[in-house]
Amino acid sequence: MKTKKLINDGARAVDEMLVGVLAAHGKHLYAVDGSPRSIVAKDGPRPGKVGLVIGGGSGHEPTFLGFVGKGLADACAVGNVFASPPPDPIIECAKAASGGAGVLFMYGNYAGDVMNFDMATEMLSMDDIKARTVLTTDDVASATRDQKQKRRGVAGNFFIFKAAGAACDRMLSFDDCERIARKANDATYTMGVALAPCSLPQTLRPNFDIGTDEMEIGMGIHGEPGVKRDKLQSADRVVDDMLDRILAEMSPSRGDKVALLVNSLGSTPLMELYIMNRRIAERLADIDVQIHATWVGNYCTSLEMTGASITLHHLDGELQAMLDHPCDCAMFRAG
Amino acid sequence: MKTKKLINDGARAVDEMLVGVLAAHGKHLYAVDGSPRSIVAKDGPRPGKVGLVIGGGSGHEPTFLGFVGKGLADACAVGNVFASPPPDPIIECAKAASGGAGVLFMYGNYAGDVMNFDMATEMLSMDDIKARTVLTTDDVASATRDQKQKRRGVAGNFFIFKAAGAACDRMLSFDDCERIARKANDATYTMGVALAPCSLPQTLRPNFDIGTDEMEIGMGIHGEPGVKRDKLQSADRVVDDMLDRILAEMSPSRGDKVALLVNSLGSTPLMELYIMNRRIAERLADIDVQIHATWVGNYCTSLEMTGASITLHHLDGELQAMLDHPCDCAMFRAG
Amino acid sequence: MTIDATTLKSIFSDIATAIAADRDRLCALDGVIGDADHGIAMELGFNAARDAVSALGAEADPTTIFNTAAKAFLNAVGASSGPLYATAFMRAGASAKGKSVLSDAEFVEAFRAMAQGIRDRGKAEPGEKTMIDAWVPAADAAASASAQGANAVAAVEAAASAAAEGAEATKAMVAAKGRSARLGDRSIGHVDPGAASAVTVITAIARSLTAAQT
Amino acid sequence: MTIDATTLKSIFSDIATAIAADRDRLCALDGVIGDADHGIAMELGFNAARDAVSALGAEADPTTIFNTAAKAFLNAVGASSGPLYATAFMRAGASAKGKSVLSDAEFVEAFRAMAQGIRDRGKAEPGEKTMIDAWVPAADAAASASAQGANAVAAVEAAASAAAEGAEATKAMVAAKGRSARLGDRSIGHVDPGAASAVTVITAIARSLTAAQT
Ligand SMILES: Nc1ncnc2c1ncn2[C@@H]1O[C@H](COP(=O)(O)OP(=O)(O)O)[C@@H](O)[C@H]1O
Ligand SMILES: Nc1ncnc2c1ncn2[C@@H]1O[C@H](COP(=O)(O)OP(=O)(O)O)[C@@H](O)[C@H]1O
Ligand SMILES: [Mg+2]
Ligand SMILES: [Mg+2]
Ligand SMILES: [Mg+2]
Ligand SMILES: [Mg+2]
Repeated sequence: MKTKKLINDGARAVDEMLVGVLAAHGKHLYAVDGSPRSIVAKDGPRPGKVGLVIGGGSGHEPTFLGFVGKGLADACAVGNVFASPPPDPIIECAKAASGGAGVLFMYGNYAGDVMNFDMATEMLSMDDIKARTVLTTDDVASATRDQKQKRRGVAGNFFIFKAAGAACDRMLSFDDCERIARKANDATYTMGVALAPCSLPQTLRPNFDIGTDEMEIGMGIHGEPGVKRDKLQSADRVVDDMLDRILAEMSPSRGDKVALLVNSLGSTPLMELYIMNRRIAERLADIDVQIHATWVGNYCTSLEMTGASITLHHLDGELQAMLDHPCDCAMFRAG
Repeated sequence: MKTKKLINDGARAVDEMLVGVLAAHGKHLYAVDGSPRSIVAKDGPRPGKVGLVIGGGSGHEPTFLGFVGKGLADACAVGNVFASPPPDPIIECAKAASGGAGVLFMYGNYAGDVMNFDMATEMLSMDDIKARTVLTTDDVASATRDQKQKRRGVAGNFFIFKAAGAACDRMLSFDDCERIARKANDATYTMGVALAPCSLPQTLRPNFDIGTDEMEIGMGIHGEPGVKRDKLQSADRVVDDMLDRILAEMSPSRGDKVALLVNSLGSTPLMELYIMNRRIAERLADIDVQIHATWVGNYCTSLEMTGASITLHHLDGELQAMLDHPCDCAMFRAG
Repeated sequence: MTIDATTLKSIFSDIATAIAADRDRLCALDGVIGDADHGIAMELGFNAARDAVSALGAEADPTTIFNTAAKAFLNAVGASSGPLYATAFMRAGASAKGKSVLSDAEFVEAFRAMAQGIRDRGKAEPGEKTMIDAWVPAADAAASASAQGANAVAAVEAAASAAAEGAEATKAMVAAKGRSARLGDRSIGHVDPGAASAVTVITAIARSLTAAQT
Repeated sequence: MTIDATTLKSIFSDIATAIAADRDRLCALDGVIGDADHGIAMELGFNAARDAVSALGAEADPTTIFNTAAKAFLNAVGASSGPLYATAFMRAGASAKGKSVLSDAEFVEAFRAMAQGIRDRGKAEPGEKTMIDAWVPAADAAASASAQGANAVAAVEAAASAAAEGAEATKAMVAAKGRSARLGDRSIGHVDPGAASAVTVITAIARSLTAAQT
């Protein structure tokens, strides 16, 4: 049995999507001439500013390309569904984003992305564009604490890119932008849970099997298996399990501030996210952790996967300033 | 087989959602004391301003409560899932929204909502609050053209509320606010298509049956049957069918302007919406209709229903000014 | 028989029990031509009505009981059924005004008032495929049985059969009011959920009266 | 035998055909421990490589063919397989530098360079449950067969069997590189999709060479 999608041809889905994105968001975005997979902010790159280039596979919309705009990323290299972009569009993005002060590459820590961005970095050095890389590794479920550098980047990208984008927009030095990006990554913790799979447009088949009463705690945003398979629990219990894992790592002190993202993986509606948020707010109030700002909705999806993730972004004064810095993107505005 | 949801108890889902909404959006929203189903904009109602009260069943989030805020609705009465709110919370909303210049009730044209809001109107007249009603009837599929007053209100609410909210925010007279609201409704046309059902939190059962290769054109946002059941077609064909019906009614002239909403009913991801948007933009360019602004995403959902809707909002100078008027809501910002 | 507070309260309690047992069938019927929530709305409404009237003292008069039920039902439900049943109970309350208990004929009069309330609130005509198509024949049957000297039990039993026939007849109708009115001919062949639940409600009243009598 | 442009092009074409036929199995394998797209990536990549090299003239030298394939594969795919196979082809191109056709030994040398390219790019060690676990034993088997005087066909056939054994052995391994590295012990019992596709690729090369020889 095939899944149902409103598409024309699975193989053309990403390119057709991009045409639709540009048609909708021509005020914010354009594609590099001759490189339709390189999407650039109209009001982003400028001389002297560190350029921020993000990228990754498609299917996570509004991640990544929705976060391109003034105050956030300057450009986004777009891959096939759940596949890193190749070096060419990355290189074009870097050229478009470069203001002479260096280019920061930020993306989730996946083998494919690392290899492709690294190839692009090598090639760019021939063009005298200095690119540095900060990998996002916010997925608490994907490796033990002592192996944080092995973790995947997931919905926490949102806060990490936001911090780096603000640093770049404030014309901070290349070193400072990189430092803030790393700090934001270190301060960001995500846990996800999946209830039902998505399917790739090219195959129209569920990309994993799961029982009708099961959930997968720690599922990756491409359907990679997580830390455990369990019977589906109540929202409060699921939230507690996820938060316990996050808080054990973050170990906040009383009075600490966080920003919070309650994210749908695709099909889980706002009603359920807000029910989860109720419990999260209760739990954080119990330990006297202050929620500086909350976002709830579809921020980092896996096509139509059912499930949700919780991200805490542990703020200090500097990260809070970056978070509060305004941004204006095609699919996201803040400040 | 029951559907899977991240909830605690179906019967408490709406109330728990509202707690979560207020926890997330305390800067924008509060609930009337003693009336938790009456959600009010912190920065909305003020003396001399016509109050805009919207409302309807839950399960369509961000419609309705996401559109409460400065420049849009002053308050929202929240019903059970897919059920009109009773008169009491409507009355409390009207009192909170009232600035002495009249209160406009706006909601989708459903028998239940009409009866409950009408009862509230009767009761409010005893409190010397004048309430007038503008029903939204944008669903082209739900009655023939000569019976527009019988049509349902669906995703086009977004534009209609936006226009009315701007008129109220600009301190226009009660008559003008009502006139603009009616004009916006008359200028708004929506067609939806559903591929798979949602399920109510209280029953956890699919709320309609549909074949694995079928789609329902004109499906209502509560799963009410539409105008026809068909084999699923390509995105372009589906868009063409929907647009043909809309354009036949709107009959735009060359050079006319529209605003466009490509809306997910819940589970249909952005990738598919943008693929649809590509075709819509192509079609409108062909007939020389200019797209003044486009919104793409989850604006009026039916829990986790799979499907999408297209709304065209036919602009004249006045409606364009209303659309461009800034608003700042918990779940939506523009201008 | 005289119908007192205790009997009225047990009627609400028995309706709630019957509707709860019928919930999933009513949702399924509503799923076909509506939004699949009718059983939920009715269950919520009658549970709230039962709870509210059972909290009243034994000295509560019929009007207070009906009005209390109306308010509770309305605020628990909203939807279409909320105003329709709330108005039904308010009208029953008005018809019972000033009485401390109801005679058989007065109860049948209150029952008729309920049907009239639903009709006034919803402005539906018979034949438009709504609960009116069960309630109106039911009220007529009860009234004519009562006019012919039947007691309340017999009158409401006659009402229940008439409601059942009326509900069955909605299958052939094209919906013209309510959510399914947009279906046109596609609504033919399916029982209206509100008419179906009316049968459950009226049958429960008849049973409850029978039990109270013995 | 001498391996010329026509043979090299037909090799790419035969790999593309074999991979396309194997697509769904590879996606399914990737679904178990990865993101279910490996078949798609390989199909896209080899289709692009085939199309690009087939557009080259008959006078194209092996280096040009390999480099063209590398670029086409890379830009069509991205993902993990893109840089890995692109680097493989670039290394094969470098090993063939200056030659207008390849001898049996030179072809085997290019084949070894491919494995080395994958290894250098991915920095995976044997035993980490990646395509390396098919490619490294395959390259070793080809090299030793060639050293013992085998022709290209026999060498690549030996490579194909070694790859198949290597892929089968990945079942018992815990993934330490790539997307499935986060699974820990849960990756045990499943064949690595990249190793599985390597078998398909190498077997297709052997078949293609056999066909070219006759
Ligand atoms: N105007 C009306 N008059 C009488 N009954 C109505 C009217 N509109 C709807 N109904 C009844 O209400 C029923 C649906 O009730 P319910 O499902 O609880 O509300 P909703 O349609 O708001 O979801 C219909 O089956 C019909 O019998
Ligand atoms: N560092 C690496 N070295 C060698 N092979 C690798 C490495 N990382 C991943 N692979 C191979 O890539 C395969 C997955 O490829 P593919 O599914 O196309 O890419 P992605 O994981 O980006 O979706 C794995 O099965 C594995 O064999
Ligand atoms: Mg992939
Ligand atoms: Mg309803
Ligand atoms: Mg209903
Ligand atoms: Mg993969």
